[in-house]
Amino acid sequence: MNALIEFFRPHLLPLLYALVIVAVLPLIVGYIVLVERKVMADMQARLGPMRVGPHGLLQPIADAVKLLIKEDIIPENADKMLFWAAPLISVTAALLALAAMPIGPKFQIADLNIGLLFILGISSMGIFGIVLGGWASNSHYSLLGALRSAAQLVSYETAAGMALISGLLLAGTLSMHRIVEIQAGAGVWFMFLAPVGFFIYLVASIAETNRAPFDLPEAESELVAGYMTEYSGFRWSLYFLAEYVNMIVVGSIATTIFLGGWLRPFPNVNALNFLDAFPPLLMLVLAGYCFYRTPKQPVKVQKGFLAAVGLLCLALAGVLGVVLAPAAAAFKTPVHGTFWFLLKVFLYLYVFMWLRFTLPRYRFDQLMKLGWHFMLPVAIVNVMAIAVALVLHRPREAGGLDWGLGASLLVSNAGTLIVAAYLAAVGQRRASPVVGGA
Amino acid sequence: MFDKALFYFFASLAVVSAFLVVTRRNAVHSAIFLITALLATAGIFLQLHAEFLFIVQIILYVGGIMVLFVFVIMLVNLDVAAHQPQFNRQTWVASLTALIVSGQFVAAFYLSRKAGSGRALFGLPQAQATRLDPNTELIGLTLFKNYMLPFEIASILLLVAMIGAVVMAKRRV
Amino acid sequence: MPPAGGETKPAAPAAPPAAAPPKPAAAVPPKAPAAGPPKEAPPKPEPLDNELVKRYRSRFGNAIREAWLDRKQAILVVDRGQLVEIAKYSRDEEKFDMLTDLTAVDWPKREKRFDIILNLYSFVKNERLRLKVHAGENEPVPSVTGVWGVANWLEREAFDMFGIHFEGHPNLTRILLPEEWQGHPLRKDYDILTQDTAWVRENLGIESGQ
Amino acid sequence: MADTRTTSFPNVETTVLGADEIVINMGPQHPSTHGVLRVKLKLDGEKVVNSECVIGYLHRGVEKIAEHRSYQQFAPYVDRMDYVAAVSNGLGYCEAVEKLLGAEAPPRARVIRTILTELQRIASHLLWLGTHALDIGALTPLFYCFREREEILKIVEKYCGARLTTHAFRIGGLQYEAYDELEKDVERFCKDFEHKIAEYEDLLTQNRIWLGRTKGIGVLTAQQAIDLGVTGPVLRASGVKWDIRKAMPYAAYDQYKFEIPTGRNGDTYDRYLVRVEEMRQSRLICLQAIQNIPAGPIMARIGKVLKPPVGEVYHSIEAPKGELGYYIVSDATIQPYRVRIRPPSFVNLQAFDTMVRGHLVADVVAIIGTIDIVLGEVDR
Repeated sequence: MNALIEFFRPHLLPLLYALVIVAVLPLIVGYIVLVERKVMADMQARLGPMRVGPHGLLQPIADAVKLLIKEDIIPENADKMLFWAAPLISVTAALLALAAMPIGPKFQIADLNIGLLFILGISSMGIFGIVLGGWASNSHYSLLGALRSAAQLVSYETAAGMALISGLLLAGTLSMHRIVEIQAGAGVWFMFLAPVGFFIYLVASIAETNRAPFDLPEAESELVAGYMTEYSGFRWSLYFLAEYVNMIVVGSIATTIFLGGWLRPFPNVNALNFLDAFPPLLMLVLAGYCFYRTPKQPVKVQKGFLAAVGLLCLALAGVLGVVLAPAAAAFKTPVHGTFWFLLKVFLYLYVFMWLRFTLPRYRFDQLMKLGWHFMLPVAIVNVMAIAVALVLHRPREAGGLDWGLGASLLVSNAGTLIVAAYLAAVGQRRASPVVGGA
Repeated sequence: MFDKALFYFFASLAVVSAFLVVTRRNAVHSAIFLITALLATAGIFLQLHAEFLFIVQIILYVGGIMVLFVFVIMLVNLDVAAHQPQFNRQTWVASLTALIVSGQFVAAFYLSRKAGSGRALFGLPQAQATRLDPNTELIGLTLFKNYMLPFEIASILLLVAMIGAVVMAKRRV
Repeated sequence: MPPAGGETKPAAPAAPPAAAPPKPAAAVPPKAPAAGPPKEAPPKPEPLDNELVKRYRSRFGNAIREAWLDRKQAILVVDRGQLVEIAKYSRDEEKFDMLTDLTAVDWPKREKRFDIILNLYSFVKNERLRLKVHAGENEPVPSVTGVWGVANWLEREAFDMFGIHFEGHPNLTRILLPEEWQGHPLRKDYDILTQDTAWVRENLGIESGQ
Repeated sequence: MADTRTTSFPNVETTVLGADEIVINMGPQHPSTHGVLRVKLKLDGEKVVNSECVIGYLHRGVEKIAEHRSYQQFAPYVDRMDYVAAVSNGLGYCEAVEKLLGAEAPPRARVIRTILTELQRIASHLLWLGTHALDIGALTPLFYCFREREEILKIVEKYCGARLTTHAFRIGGLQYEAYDELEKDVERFCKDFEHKIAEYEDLLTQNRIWLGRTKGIGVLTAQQAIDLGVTGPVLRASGVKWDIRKAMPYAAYDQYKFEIPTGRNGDTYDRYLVRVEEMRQSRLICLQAIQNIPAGPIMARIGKVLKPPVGEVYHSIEAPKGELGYYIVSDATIQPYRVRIRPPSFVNLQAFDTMVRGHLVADVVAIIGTIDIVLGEVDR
């Protein structure tokens, strides 16, 4: 018995984190959907959900309840076991990938020395959920949708992986925690050292998560809802959860590798320390807005709810403010780090939404062509260019940065861009229209 | 104790699902059990602190090869195969071979146990009991320094195979 | 054959439901509904004999039966047998390059009950010309699909609605109504009581068949 | 063809591998066939070998109904054909009957008719643009387009009380006098609308994905277009500069200055550009028309009971979708002897097969959208 306790002791904190993530993530996903609908409504001159709760704040809960009590339909000729297991595979893979994600300097379940590889490997297993679900549904739409999704996922994963390697080369480690620390040491986010890599990853990750303008497996008018066509209720919501968790995962990867993870903007510039006041101020503004809107709510319950949301924001502002005090300096980095990390992930996802409501959809062959004829070659050239730059100006310690290295990285990125422009031009001259435009 | 429990769990999972791979009639189910077997093996790698092998096993075999496998299985109509008898005249030959191979394994296992901790079987150096700490780096160094030539030869071989596959698959240019 | 409309009905489906043919609620007493007054040929407001008609006449002679102007619109009645040649000539020589419309009118009391009407338009001259062909109940009309591609669906529609057979049409099947439908709705002797009730009962499950 | 007809219309009949040619069925219940159009596609891999449109699901026998209604009674029926451009349908019918009667609407009525018809053209093009963009995957233009369409519908509603099937005009002129602020409303709309078109164009015109999805897709040469009797924006996009408003002016179009936009390549992109430019021109016509609405009566003296003299007439107008023609035969009774409606959608849809051959399945949706059909008019 004692042995068991001893065995578990070092794992207590990670277990707690895991519980928090698994418990809170569905809620976060629900609210991301709400935010997405609100953003969409705002871009389309509408209001979006307004009925359930003040400003539709309870809409995700209502949606969740609706999904859970929906009838669970399994097609008669479906492969029952796989139909049942497929969404679970998707969700498990998506959630597992978060295990190695450094959400804050202390808020990380496990800092693996193969961190990034682990995340990529585990999240790539989500394909099985899609492919098997599509196959098990015993429907042509589902199967074709699943195959398309999987083909798309696999093709863009190569480009995304290559783009990440440019970040890895700069960091010299696979550990997610170390990568952020090295960015802190270098005093610059890798996005500025490998901008081409970052943008390739941005586009590839949109395609990988099947989002517009690459959302054809699901929204292509021929395929109804792709692999999810036959799913309903709870199982459908599992797929939905997996999809959004995957978005969070790619957002977190991008944040960690390219956007400095939990670091504040310009972490090493003391003149900009006033940025530390930003998190509590943001929360204060949110709280103020809630209190401002409270009296305007029509129903008493809604007033109360909005006031409660305001109080919550106020409390968060308090926490974020208190840790600024010199006495609580030990807590400052973890708390603020988590805040910055989440903010960056959210901004990353905001770009996803923004693109979704702005762009039309690619055709499948155009999508594949973009992936294989443009993104992948550019990503490979990018990796080679950065490797050459690093060999020419080997930094003294990992992640160390000097002007020579900066200049050669600049040259290598410019070279990559020239190759990209050339590829785009060649692609356009080919018979079928438009390739490219990263 | 917990380690041992985990090991036996992974090991039995691997053996059972490997058995199921052979016996399932539905090709997709077989593929899934193959995936399970591979994952269980990856778990054992992880227990040996070989993180890199663990993740390479997952990325390459599970995430790469098996996805293609499942693709092909789904595209090719295997309904017919599911209804054909799968145990045919080769059964006896196959069982005999399996028996011999497992006999060899048992013998090797037994011999190495008997030989004690100092000497290993066939004069091979025994693996260190301690954990090889930065084993990702070690693998990288080994591959790209000590075994550079074989590694490159293997790479070229794979490249040739890949190009060959492309050429054969591309009927119309 | 039974004349138009609602008379000479066998007593069987007496007292038809509300949808009986014309009877608008208005006080205006309608005349005998369908079969109009045609005196075997429609009246000709103004006979036409301009350059265009002269060219047609000199080329096709008697194949141009009549020509007149109705509300300033030129109408040429042409011989059925030479329709395709006349159509080709109109397109190539007279530059009536677009067939705007092809349709038919049913005059059940006439000896040749159908008027097939081709509405031509010339981009060069900015002019319209209407060709008319007479055809009897079972007389095939040459198809002009070879001259204007647009005639394909228009002729199918005329076949569907009137039962006019177009000879040489690549795919003369019903276009708007179901394949198995009986009868041709735009004929004057077709109305809601004579429509294909069996099909409606079978396929739509409506008891009355209407 | 005709061998796969089943009662349940499964949406994909045969599939995937093993056969060289597959038949795929789209519709009649399908989100992007714009109604109850059913398309059977024969595919070689992903390429369309040929196609067949199965129509008639919305057939109501409008032409037969006409023979049993008086001239005035039939007028509301035409609104139900192209129900997104009801005003234009009504204009065509009223003018055709007037021509048959030898009457003419008074100048005031004709100017107001022109204003409303042009507004309706903008509304119809807006609906097309929104849904077409949605088919190709752009979500947002739909809402923008509907926002402006709403303004137009409000004006129409203020004028005649109805939004969709308006029955706005009467044979011989107008039933209703224009309401007081009509000019002001139209002017306000036109002033705003200029920037709104720029908004749509910002989202689409130079967008590389939009270009990729529309350029070179569904090409129709001028020769093919004329042969297939295609009219309206589709014909103009193929480079034929022909518009009935200019060629044979009706209503009050001869008084206004406007351009006929044409395309060069006859592809989906050119049709998009032509329609967007047409909205601009319609806006200009409206602005000119409200400058000077002549005073005077709004109804010609044609009597209560219409008995046109024996004879026939063909009259066509430039509806938003193309040439909308009415061929009416009168036997001097109060009911038309025959009303033939020449529907632009029906004729244009015939060109679908020519446009779609050799393209990918994914382009079918774009091509259906670009023809701008309304099934109510195709099937009548």
